[in-house]
Amino acid sequence: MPNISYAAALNLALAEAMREDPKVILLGEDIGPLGGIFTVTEGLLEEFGLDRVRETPLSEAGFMGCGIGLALCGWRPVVEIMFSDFLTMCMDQLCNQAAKLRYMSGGQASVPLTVRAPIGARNSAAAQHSQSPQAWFAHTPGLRVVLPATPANALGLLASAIECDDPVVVLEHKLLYQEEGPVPSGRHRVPLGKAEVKREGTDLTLISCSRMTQVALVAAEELTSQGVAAEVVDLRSLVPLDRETILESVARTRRAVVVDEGAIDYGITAEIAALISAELFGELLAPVGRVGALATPVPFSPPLEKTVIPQVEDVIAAVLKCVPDSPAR
Amino acid sequence: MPNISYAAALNLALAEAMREDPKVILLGEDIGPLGGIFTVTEGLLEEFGLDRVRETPLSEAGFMGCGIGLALCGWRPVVEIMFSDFLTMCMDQLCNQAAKLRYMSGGQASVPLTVRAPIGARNSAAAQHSQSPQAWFAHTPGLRVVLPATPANALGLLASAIECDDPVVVLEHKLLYQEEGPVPSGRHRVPLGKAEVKREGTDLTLISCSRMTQVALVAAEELTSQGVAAEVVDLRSLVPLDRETILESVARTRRAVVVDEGAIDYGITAEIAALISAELFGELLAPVGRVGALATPVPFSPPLEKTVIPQVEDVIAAVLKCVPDSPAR
Amino acid sequence: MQYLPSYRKMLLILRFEERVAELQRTGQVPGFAHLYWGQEAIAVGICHWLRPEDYVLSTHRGHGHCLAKGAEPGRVLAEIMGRSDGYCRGKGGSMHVAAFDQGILGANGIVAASLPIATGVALSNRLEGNGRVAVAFFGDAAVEEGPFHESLNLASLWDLPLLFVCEDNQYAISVTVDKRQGGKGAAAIAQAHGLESRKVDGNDVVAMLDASQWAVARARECSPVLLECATIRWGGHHSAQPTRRYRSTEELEATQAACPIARLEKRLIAEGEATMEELAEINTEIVAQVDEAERFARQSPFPKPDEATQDVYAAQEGGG
Amino acid sequence: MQYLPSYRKMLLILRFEERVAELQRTGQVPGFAHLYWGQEAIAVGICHWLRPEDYVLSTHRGHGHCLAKGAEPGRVLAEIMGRSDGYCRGKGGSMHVAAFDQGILGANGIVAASLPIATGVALSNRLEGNGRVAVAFFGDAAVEEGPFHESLNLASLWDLPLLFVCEDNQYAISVTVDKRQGGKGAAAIAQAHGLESRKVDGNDVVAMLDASQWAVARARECSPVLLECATIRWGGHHSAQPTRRYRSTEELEATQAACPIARLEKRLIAEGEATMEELAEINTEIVAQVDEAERFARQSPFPKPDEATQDVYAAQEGGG
Ligand SMILES: Cc1ncc(C[n+]2csc(CCOP(=O)(O)OP(=O)(O)O)c2C)c(N)n1
Ligand SMILES: Cc1ncc(C[n+]2csc(CCOP(=O)(O)OP(=O)(O)O)c2C)c(N)n1
Ligand SMILES: [Mg+2]
Ligand SMILES: [Mg+2]
Repeated sequence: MPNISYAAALNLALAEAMREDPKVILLGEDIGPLGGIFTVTEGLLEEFGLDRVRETPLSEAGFMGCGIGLALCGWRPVVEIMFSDFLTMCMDQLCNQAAKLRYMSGGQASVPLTVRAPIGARNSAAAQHSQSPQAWFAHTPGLRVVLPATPANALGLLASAIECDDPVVVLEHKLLYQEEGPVPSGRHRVPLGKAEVKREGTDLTLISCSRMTQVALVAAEELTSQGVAAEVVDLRSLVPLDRETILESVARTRRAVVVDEGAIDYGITAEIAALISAELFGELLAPVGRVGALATPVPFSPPLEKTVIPQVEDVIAAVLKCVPDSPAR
Repeated sequence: MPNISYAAALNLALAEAMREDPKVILLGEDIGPLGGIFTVTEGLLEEFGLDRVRETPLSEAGFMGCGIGLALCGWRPVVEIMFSDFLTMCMDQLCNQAAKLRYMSGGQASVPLTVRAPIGARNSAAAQHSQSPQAWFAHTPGLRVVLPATPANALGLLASAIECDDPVVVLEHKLLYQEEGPVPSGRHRVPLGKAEVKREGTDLTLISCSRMTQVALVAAEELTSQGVAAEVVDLRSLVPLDRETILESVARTRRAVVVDEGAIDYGITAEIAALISAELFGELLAPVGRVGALATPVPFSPPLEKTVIPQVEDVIAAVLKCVPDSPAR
Repeated sequence: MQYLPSYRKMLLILRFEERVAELQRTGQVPGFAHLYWGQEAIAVGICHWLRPEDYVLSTHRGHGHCLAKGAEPGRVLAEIMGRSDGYCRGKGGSMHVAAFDQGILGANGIVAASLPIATGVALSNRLEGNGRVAVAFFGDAAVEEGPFHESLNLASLWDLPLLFVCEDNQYAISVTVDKRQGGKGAAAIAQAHGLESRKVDGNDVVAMLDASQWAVARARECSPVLLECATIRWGGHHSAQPTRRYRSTEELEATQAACPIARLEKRLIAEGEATMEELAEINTEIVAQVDEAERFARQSPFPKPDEATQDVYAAQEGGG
Repeated sequence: MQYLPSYRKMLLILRFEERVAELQRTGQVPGFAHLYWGQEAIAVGICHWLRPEDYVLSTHRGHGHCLAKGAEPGRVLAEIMGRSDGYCRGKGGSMHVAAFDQGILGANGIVAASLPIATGVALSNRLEGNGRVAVAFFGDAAVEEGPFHESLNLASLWDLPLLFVCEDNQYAISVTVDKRQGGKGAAAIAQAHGLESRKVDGNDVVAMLDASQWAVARARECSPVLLECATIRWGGHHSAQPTRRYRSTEELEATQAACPIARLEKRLIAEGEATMEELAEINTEIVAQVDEAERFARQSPFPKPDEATQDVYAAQEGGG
């Protein structure tokens, strides 16, 4: 398995999809000669030409709608929104149109649209370039939502998203783009709606997505020295949600902490915590822990950004609250 | 206490605020001679004139931004968005600008903006005129979110929202506008962030907001015949959330069902259920129940709409699941 | 040119909308229906030049576009009545009628929202070189929304086979256009974006047919065009809305006087294309067609409750 | 007219931006800074005619607007460096600098987002009859966004004391304007919306001062105006962005040749308004001013972690 970066894996998914299916077409800002501001579309213009690697004006509502129209006509557009924060500029197209057209038309419409957008805080990009708005889209029926945490999942989830006949929001993390990892050679698909157990453990399950899965893995590693064996479940998809894998794991460990980079209140962690608490009622050894960003806009200055965004220490602290009697303490 | 309709109560709150404070100004579509499509601004143009009851073009992003600019200059704008579904047209202004300006400016900016918008399914308005998107805004740090369920709370919450120095999203329910109820005469304020116990009970707490509080009250009444004494807590505010009142009630009843009209997945009920499950861990007699709209766009045809939107029977069923051993069964 | 075919279509729309209004009054139509009556000449003029494989994107006031483009009245009415034989199996209703088999990609409940979608449909046509055009109908108020502007630019930039049709009936619900727009109108804005545009009397089907022929042809040559069609909204914003707060009786009376159908009738008779008797006969036929549509819709069952969770996602299990 | 004051301000902006670039290279500036160098004549030309109580709304490329409007270089730099003596106490950074006491209502990280806000500020001025104007600066790419269009219409409809300043530097990150716009540009679109507009050489501060005098005066009379200012972006989109993928060396060299400051220098000497020595002296003063700003910013502490939860809501307890 070759080691490649998350950005390269996304690039590979796009290139392979475009080679296999002439109906795959890209729309977005700066995706041409520049190759996208996070390098994900590098080289694609050269291989596939201006028609299929289509740079757009600064008109998020306009070109999101354009992608929907293409999708209605049988294309498989992949729309890049440069930062997920700018999805606010096209919420109607995404949430009132793409998400609902199949339903409102009684099944006549199919919207095989993939929307890619980076989430997350990185390098003091401040409040309008650092959000993790996954909860908004997970709460929008008709959208599927996936968040890869590794290069292999980036490749496999994006490939599956493009093949999916529904609109799929693929939220990528800015701090992961340059991270490298092994990627299966040959055809690789990750099914939408399947979580992945990234690490096995017996004392507690850490449930997370996107970069927080990497944070959870580091925390789990450090926790071994405190005598805690944490399992790590990477959700990968928020919609559909893999309830089985989550519940199977927590049924074994009987303790869970959910970690997400979105603002904590009314965020992703609430749904997962509520699910576990209800389904495993009476079987848990501790309340489900929740770790998320503080409920503030994301601040600019580095010490403030660090305070707001969940860190490894925050995850460890939440775990230790659930496992107060861990042998090493 | 005179009996007036919810719409009339909102109208009264606006009129009183405008009389008291010349900086209160209204912006929105059809709020002038027509009086708003739900009659909330009736008579205000006549009393306050064109400058302060300002009909706008169909430009939700434009006039939401206009409201923000006015707010920055010391006005107290109340922006009406005709249906909450259309907030998608101005998500950037609301969630990236209004919500963040105080923070990003380090406290220099103050955005005393009130946004009014109707939620909820009513009379087969279909997928783009029936949403209950409160979870999106509750998940946006910097916004306050309130949902009145009665005329008195409509009056008191809107009055408080207008006086608040932060952006407040007031979500009104279309099916409540014509509902009548008692309203205190004289000055009336409902503090933002305080829930209300609408009905006392000992067996279980129903927690809800907006029209679902009325549904919960009907369910609670019907449940008496099944021997279940349900308490009903009307949240009124989602942000700030009155954790104390919720937890105090459920600590007594030891059972809870949360009811909301938003799509169930990743919705409001998740946050409340997660909160209760964690804070009252080990003290609950049953898992926290959740009742919400099915995770679909809202369909047009009446039997489908009824299936998707929570009904009294759904609440009763969820309660009985929590109280399987109620005496009368 | 023969105008009788257009007359038939216009009359079908009018009689259809009258029936919808009546069915709503008697509780057979859930929700509100925004009626197209009075504006028939626009849809009919444009669609006259469209091929079956061309695309139409519509608005909340979309029944007329659907019928003019070729949708079956019975299935449109069944949809408006929330029945399972409706084009959208009752899930869409009046504001979301779509008939994909007729190239009708959907009415839309969000003002201006179909315009960006239309750019994608037109781009598809262009990339496939299939010679089809896309037509986006919209009201005068859509001109105030950002997506209108973004769509004009995309069409202009990419030379899309796209025809923008602005139906200027002066109103957005209760507010007249002079209270909403400070500029020179849709046609002028389109020109600033590099599109060709024309203004046309949208209540004169002869003028509409003429302008539309040009416009559809230009669009088909991948030169995007905007037509600004002056028309009049009869009555309220939707079938159940009273207008007394914002429209005088005189104004309302004048609207009916501008009826494009009555106008065409005079011309047909004057030019000898038809006699009064022939027109009466056509009317009888059309009423029978609408009767049949109503019969079809009424006998269609309401969808079953469990259909509510179908069609959210492509494969049922995908819903999560 | 005397041009030395404008020269000083332009030079301050240039030296300031050079310092920011240097501080970023050496790791003192978190994140990215979009530099205003090369575009100085626009902000300086406009702000020359503004009163302290007038308002400015800015963009991601906003340092120049702030300095031209009167913000303190030290507090701007402290903000850019994330320090607690920054105007926004380190919460905003380069893309969100605001100085409310100077009428600077904020840079903005969302392209075109400040335009609707500017309409509200201008409406406030109009309603209060306070004689103030609001100026919204924005780049050529903002012209493609819906809110631009909506804001033009609002300004036109309500006769707002609002000046739109389009800084057309031809680029949005890597994409030139001809690949993004099909129309006739911001000035033409503004006219279609009923605004007056002019195109001006934004690299010539003499032309900018002239056009701005007219524009600010018209705006003050509640006749909204748009100026389309042609300029050039030096280097990359932000201080750390390489341009080799999309900009040739020749093109980059030409940008510096168009430097508005060098151009004004020639004129000052030619017209005898200043000698080389005087200009050198001014330069020394300005460098000292920037040194002082850096000193101020460097000595300012980073905010304390617990400040992260302050200023989300008006009253701390309101946060829920
Ligand atoms: C974005 C948005 N804003 C507001 C509305 C509410 N609304 C529905 S139709 C309408 C008036 C539209 O006027 P126009 O576009 O001229 O079409 P007409 O009704 O006159 O045919 C309004 C305000 C909406 N559906 N979508
Ligand atoms: C709505 C939105 N879309 C995209 C971006 C990303 N972005 C930031 S600046 C920029 C280019 C803007 O170009 P222009 O408006 O011409 O200003 P310039 O950078 O040339 O000064 C882009 C695409 C953004 N910030 N906001
Ligand atoms: Mg109209
Ligand atoms: Mg530019």
